[in-house]
Amino acid sequence: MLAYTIRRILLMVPTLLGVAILVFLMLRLMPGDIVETMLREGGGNVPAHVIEQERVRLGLDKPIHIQFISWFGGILQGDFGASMWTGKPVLHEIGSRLELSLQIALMATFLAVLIALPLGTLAAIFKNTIVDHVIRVISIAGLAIPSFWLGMVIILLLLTFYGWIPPLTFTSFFEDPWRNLSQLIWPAMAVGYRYSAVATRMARSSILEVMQEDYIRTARAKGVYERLVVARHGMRNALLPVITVIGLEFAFLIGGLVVTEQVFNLNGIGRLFVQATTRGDYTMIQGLVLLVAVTFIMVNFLIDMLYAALDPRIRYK
Amino acid sequence: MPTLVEARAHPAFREASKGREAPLLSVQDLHLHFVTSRGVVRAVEGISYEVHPGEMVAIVGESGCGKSVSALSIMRLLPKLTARIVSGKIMFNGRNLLDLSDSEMRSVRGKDISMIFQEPMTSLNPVLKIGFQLTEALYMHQQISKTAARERALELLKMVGIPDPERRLDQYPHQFSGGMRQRVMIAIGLACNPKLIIADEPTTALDVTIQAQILKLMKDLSRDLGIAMIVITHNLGIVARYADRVNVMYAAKMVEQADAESIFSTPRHPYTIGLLRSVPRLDRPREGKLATIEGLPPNLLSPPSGCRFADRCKAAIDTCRASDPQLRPMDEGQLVRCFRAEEIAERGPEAFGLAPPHGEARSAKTIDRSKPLLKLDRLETFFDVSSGFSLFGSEKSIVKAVNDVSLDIYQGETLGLVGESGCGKTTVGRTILQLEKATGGTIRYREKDLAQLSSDEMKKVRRDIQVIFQDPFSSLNPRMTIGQIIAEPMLVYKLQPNRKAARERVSDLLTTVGLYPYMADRYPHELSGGQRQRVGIARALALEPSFIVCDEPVSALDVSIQAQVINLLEELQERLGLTYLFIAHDLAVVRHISDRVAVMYLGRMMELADRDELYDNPLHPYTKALLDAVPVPDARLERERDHRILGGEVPSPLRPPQGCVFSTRCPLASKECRQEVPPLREIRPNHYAACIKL
Amino acid sequence: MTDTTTDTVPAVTYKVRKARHPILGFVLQQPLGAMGLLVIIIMMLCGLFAEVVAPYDPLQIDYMAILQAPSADHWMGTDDFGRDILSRVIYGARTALAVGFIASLAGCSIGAIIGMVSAYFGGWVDTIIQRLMDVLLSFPIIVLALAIVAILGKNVVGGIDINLIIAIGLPIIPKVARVIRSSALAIRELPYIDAARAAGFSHKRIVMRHILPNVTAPFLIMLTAYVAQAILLEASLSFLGLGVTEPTPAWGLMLSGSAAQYYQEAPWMIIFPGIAISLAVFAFNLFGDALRDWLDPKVRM
Amino acid sequence: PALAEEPRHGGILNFAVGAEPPNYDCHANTSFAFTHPVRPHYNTLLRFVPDNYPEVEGDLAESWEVSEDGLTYTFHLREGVEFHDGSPFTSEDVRATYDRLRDPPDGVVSIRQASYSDIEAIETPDDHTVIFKLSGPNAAMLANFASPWDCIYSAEKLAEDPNFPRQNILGTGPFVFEEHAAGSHWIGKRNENYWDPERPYLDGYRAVFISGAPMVNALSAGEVLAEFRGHSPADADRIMQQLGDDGVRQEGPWACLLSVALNVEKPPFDDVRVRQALSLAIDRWGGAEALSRIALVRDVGGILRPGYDYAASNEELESLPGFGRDVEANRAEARRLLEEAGYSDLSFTFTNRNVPMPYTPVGVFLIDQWRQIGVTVEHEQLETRLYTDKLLGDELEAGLDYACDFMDEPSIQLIKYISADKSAINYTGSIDETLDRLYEEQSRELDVEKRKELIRKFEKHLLTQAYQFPTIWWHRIIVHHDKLKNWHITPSHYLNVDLADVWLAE
Ligand SMILES: Nc1ncnc2c1ncn2[C@@H]1O[C@H](COP(=O)(O)OP(=O)(O)OP(=O)(O)O)[C@@H](O)[C@H]1O
Ligand SMILES: Nc1ncnc2c1ncn2[C@@H]1O[C@H](COP(=O)(O)OP(=O)(O)OP(=O)(O)O)[C@@H](O)[C@H]1O
Ligand SMILES: [Mg+2]
Ligand SMILES: [Mg+2]
Repeated sequence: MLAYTIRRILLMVPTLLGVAILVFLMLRLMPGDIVETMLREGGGNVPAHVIEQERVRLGLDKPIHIQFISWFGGILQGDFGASMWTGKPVLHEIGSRLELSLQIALMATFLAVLIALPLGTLAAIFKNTIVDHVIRVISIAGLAIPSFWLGMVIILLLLTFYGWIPPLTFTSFFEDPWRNLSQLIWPAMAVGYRYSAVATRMARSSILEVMQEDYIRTARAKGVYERLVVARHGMRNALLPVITVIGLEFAFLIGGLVVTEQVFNLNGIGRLFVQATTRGDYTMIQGLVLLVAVTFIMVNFLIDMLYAALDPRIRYK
Repeated sequence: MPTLVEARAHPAFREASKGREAPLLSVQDLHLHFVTSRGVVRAVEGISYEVHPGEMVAIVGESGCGKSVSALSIMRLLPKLTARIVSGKIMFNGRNLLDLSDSEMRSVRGKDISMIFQEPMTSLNPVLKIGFQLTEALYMHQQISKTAARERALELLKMVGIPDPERRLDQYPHQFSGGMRQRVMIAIGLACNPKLIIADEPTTALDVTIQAQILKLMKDLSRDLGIAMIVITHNLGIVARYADRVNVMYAAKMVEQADAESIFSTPRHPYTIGLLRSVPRLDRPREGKLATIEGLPPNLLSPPSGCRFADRCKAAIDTCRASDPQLRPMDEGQLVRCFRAEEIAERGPEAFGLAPPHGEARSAKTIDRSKPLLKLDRLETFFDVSSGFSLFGSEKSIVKAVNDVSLDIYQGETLGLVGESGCGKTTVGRTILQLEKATGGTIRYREKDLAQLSSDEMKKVRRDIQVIFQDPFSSLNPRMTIGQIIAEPMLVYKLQPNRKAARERVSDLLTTVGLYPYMADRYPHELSGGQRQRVGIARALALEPSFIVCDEPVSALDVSIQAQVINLLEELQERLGLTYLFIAHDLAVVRHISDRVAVMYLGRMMELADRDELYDNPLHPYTKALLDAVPVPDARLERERDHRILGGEVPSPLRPPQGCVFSTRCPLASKECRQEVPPLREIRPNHYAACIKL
Repeated sequence: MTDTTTDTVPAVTYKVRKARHPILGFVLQQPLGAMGLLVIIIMMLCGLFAEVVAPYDPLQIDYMAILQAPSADHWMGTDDFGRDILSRVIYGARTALAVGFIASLAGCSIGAIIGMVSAYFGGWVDTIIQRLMDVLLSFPIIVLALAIVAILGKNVVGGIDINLIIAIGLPIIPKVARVIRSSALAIRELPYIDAARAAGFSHKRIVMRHILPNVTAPFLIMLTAYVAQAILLEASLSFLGLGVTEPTPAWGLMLSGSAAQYYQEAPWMIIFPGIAISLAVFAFNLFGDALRDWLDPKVRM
Repeated sequence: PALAEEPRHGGILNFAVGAEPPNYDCHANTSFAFTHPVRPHYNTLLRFVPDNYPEVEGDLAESWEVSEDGLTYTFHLREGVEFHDGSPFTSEDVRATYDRLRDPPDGVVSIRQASYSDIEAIETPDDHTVIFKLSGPNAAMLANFASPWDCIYSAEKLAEDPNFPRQNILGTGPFVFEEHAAGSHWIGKRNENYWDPERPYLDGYRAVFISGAPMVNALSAGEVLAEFRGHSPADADRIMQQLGDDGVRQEGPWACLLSVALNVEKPPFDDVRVRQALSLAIDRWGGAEALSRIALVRDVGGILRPGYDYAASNEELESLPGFGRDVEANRAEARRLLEEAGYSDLSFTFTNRNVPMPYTPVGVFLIDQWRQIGVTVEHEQLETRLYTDKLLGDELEAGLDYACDFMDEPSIQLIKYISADKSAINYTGSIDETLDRLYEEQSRELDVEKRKELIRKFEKHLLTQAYQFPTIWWHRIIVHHDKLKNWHITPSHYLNVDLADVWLAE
């Protein structure tokens, strides 16, 4: 088990290195750079030598491999560099947004699980009945309604009917839970709906599949209550693929809430991503991509660990 | 003609029901339909039988005839949406199970009646501890304390012969071998002291030696605890060894019912007769050709009117096709569904051509043993199964699937290769076919070392060595028509100038293997298992090979179909001068078809001899045990036989025992055996064995 | 003869919903899926014959008819340029389907080939491909899309931006490759592949003739699912101003930018394109689900 | 001026800013995202009078004199002014600041360096006098001293680290820096030691970084009281509707222009007939009317903001090519020109910035206009960085260029049109000595009427050559909450943002 864990962690290294190289190269392939955005956006007559000077200051004039080595060398020492836009450390910039993104992801996950498991189970048990159809329609609708649209509607409804909108700036949950929730509950709902749809569908098909297994028949043959057959024998096995979906979705939420953050004016990772990309803030994008990749890999890793916890076949390997 | 009631009063019947009056279970005129999108499957049509306390009742019949679903309907575990029990009663302890409410039925399941399923590998919940799964039924059906439940679980595990039960209780199913899981299943079945256990093919997935252990266990338990048992199987040997009464089903109907001895000694229904005659038997001299039941069972979506067996029955007359016979009692108390049962009883089945007299032993082939066609020399195929990263000094896990195997195969002969699951038979075949890389030793084909061939030469050899697989369902590409499948190799190797010629050749080949040319346009799923296996053979023949590796080509087939395929293989060998490496685990089949036989155990060769020599004078203790474990489909013989059952299980191939790999289970084993690997020695002329005790 | 075992074949009749025709069978067994299919077909027809179906030129600006409510002249009203929304929705189907379909077809196809090759060859080929796929997978989709659009710029062919398709299709590849790989891994172990290898067929032949046709079921299921996702992603990108550009009629674009400003004054501007997106995605998902059930023999029983 | 109410002290002003400044250095920034949150911390030498643009008044300068020849500017500085850290403000600080502006040390960015190239020397005879000596007359100089970007920094700090202002705020302004939460908001609080004891009236302000629909929603809900850049007409209407009586709407022409830049170095735009045709195709008068309902553009104008002293009058405009009122005649002429040039089925890619307002509607409008003379145009909307890159590169065919200056000043506005080798923001690649000469002359011309004449010539020549031609001028609409008092709209959103004079009603 320990060897397995260590092995898994070591396997992350090539992936992360690949991600680092890929994002680095990709960014340098993009036309234009941050200096132009920073100095030319106002449309003023900025002399070329000013621009060039700024490039030198940011190290953008050096050959690519030198840039890469100095960046990656920094990372190995825990230094992710400074944002080219603000000049502040990337980790600091990310850190101030991470709490919000993390909280939304957690809340959405919580909502999704709360909805998905019972609905998915119901749909599976009442397969092909009206219950199933209704649940399926609800959940497919969750996939079909763009979350930016849902977000827009939520805000406009609040504004039109209550003349109220959620707080504009983030307050930590530990500071003022009420204010915090009144800001974040809405995006969590908008995102959670889609998320729960994905999970519901997975729960349904996974439970359906598991309920075909031989050991379910064994349990029934033992005279186990049908409820227990589902809960004890079915769910636990059916949970594994659902966990995978939830985990991957969670990882996605950390960096992928671009549109929702836009709609709800949230100062989260997704927004930072778009800003950094549109500005061409290389160090920031690189840091963010690595963050998301690490999250993704870590979540995958955790899923595997959870699998091991839930499934003794893996645990004892 | 005696009525059924009278028949039940017949002494033979009484004897069989052990004098006990009321049956424990009585299935009466059960009709079961499946309503599917493709139509109504009439899966069970009017079957009736009884089970008395302490009795072991067998239900036999071909695949798909309704054995399982009739058993499941007793438990009321049929799929709710599609299955309909149309009529009939299932009386158990005076109550009709079909009338019970769901919760009443639930309290019967697991308490009064329990069930053991075929697949021990999948029938236990992988994420729950064995202890819990064992005691779950107890918690369901009786108030019981945790400690008492644990006690009981321990007791049960001991009862089914699992060593070290204390530790085992807290383990998970994947830590158990197949045989042990089946023991656990039995223990689960026994947990609440049921009155009846239904076992659906409880040993089919197990090796012969384990199979014998499990069956003996079941029989002993049934006897000691007075539990009645219904055993569903297609293995007649098992029936003969253990069953008290036998019900033979064919195409959803019961065709014959009798006590075990009568079924085997005086079968009356042409189907039963055919079934018994088509299996090769270890206890009889080898026949020239196996008896077969030609044709296929009817489709239950639209069964023929009249006798369902008529189409395949040599004794069929017009009446058989016109009207459906009833299940009628015969004088001896046997119940038979055949118009001509009395005639058959009088004149004997041979008179109707139902079973040809045992043919002459085939004239011994003359085989030139001067030059082997294929020569394996100290062949080794090891698999590295250590998990990728071996950074942390974790030693490499290596499965020595084939270890030091030397063999010669001569032109025109059939070499049988037997052994229990996992012993490396398939790997030998695959290595010869170059589907696996040998990690040591050499393979010489026509004196050329396969490892040294250029890719062009290799292509030629590939053409010459072909393969037939076990599973007829996955050995054909489901997306290609039969014609495409057979023609593909010919076209790739340009054996035929054009598609038209290839098509003609396909027709020829189909005819050769006993199919019809029109089948070329069908897809595999439109054929039955036996037919597919013939297609597999035709595909192998398409390249005009001289050597064919047959990897368990008949193991997945019903006995009646198995005989057809074996006969076909023999016929082809004669006609085309083919050489076979015939891999199987069924000793009787191997005996029937082979000229020489090799026995493997845990990757090593145990014994090698001419067929008759091996079966008549087995030398190696393992071979002896194997032969002992095989039940013979004859009740009387089986009762008389002395069963020495080989204990223990095959050790993990990752950690094979020191010295002789068989030493852990060998009755003769002593300290010396564990010290050195015994070499394969010629103990008698042309009879090799690897055992130091000889 | 008082025979108690006389077969009393019970007279029972069933209403069997049985259809010989495969399409009819699908309709009967998968009513929801059939509905989805119907919507898809209608959309496709709309997209294909937009010139005929649409009442107006979607690009026709009419400053006299700005922000008109739905009426007999303009069933879905007009937008801030006085363009007919119905016509733009109809032409938008063309954009959505073209982008969605081509992107997911390309993504799924490449993913399938990569997955099959990875599974078939195994060993280090597999390891390298898997690591590469991991890298792609752990890249945030939107960033990938942003970057691709940025690097490649616009490359419009026949009104459709090829680079947008690449941006949307690329993230599909690793996901499909994963699924197809696992299917192909299972297939690789099947005897008919061994038979092909034993017959000495080339790798290409085995992959293309023996593995490929047998992964079509998961392929089709994923294809429909990803068409839906691609349509949504295209809408999101357009919403962010990274996808299709004005004045090309596209659903996501119709919702972005100015549309939200008019939600009170001209709610039809965001209602109809929103419905169009949802309906399309909904339909593809329904159809994909049904296809999954339909193609899976285990579920079908 | 409204009825003079008595200003009230106290309150925190919440307002929205659509973007966030990259760093804190006035001299290195160009965006309103900078001025709105940061400028309240600083003073400049002069400033535009908040409610009477373009009049100039002293900020840190109490008074000033300009010599007859226009070559010497003498400023008398306010006394008793302190930086936020308590250090005194002296003439040295002004000199250090302007030295940094005109001749930045290595690693320091001074974007508007060119505007100060005429300054030859800066003298500080005493702590409260600064004298600027110019090398030649400069018509724009006084306005330049009122530039909102020329925050006065502490000489001491600049000596320690020339880039000190990049990451630090230290000014003399009415508000002291309190907090900048990245991506979220900016907080300033009242400078209790401000040189004007009366001002500022606010206790502080909080600038929330928020844009687009969320910003409109926040305004509508009263969560923020104002946004000082400008709204589209639709947004303005919506906010007004939500706010009802609580809303105040101010509007006026905006010193921002979208113009069409053609790459004259490559065919087909190397042909003046093609360029003229494209300009002629645009129905400016009708378009202004129509577009003003959906986009924040309204006024037809030439190269200077309509309403500005130096701008062309409507009559003057109508005589310029492309500004005639007879649209059909213009278009017929355009088609003729195209045919003559051999481009009767012209098609090209039009590069635009993917900012929804007003770039997209104007782009869509132009494409539709050109369609009407048979020209097919592919619309390419790119995010700002790529857009800038494209405009700068050789790949450009035609693009929508923008100019949005912090004040009306021909010397600033006309730079865009002088030869590409002299102007970093001429993306057309045009080389035209006539324009260069006229530009130089007008910048040195201190006489208003003569300067006007030179500018008219410049305008006419440019529009005839049509390397680049204007579309429609922006129109600034600000809707703010009634509680916000004494804030006055100006033609530039960079101006009047120091919040020294505004106050909050109860
Ligand atoms: N759920 C179902 N829906 C439709 N038909 C079914 C279903 N289950 C079984 N059948 C059909 O009922 C018939 C009897 O099946 P059953 O499983 O009892 O056969 P069996 O005798 O046990 O065969 P085997 O030896 O292969 O286990 C078969 O024709 C089968 O196709
Ligand atoms: N590709 C492989 N990788 C690792 N181990 C393998 C591989 N193929 C076979 N083995 C192992 O090698 C041993 C021999 O397998 P093989 O399939 O040859 O046995 P067999 O005698 O054909 O058994 P069966 O009767 O079950 O078909 C088994 O322990 C099996 O688990
Ligand atoms: Mg069965
Ligand atoms: Mg095998």
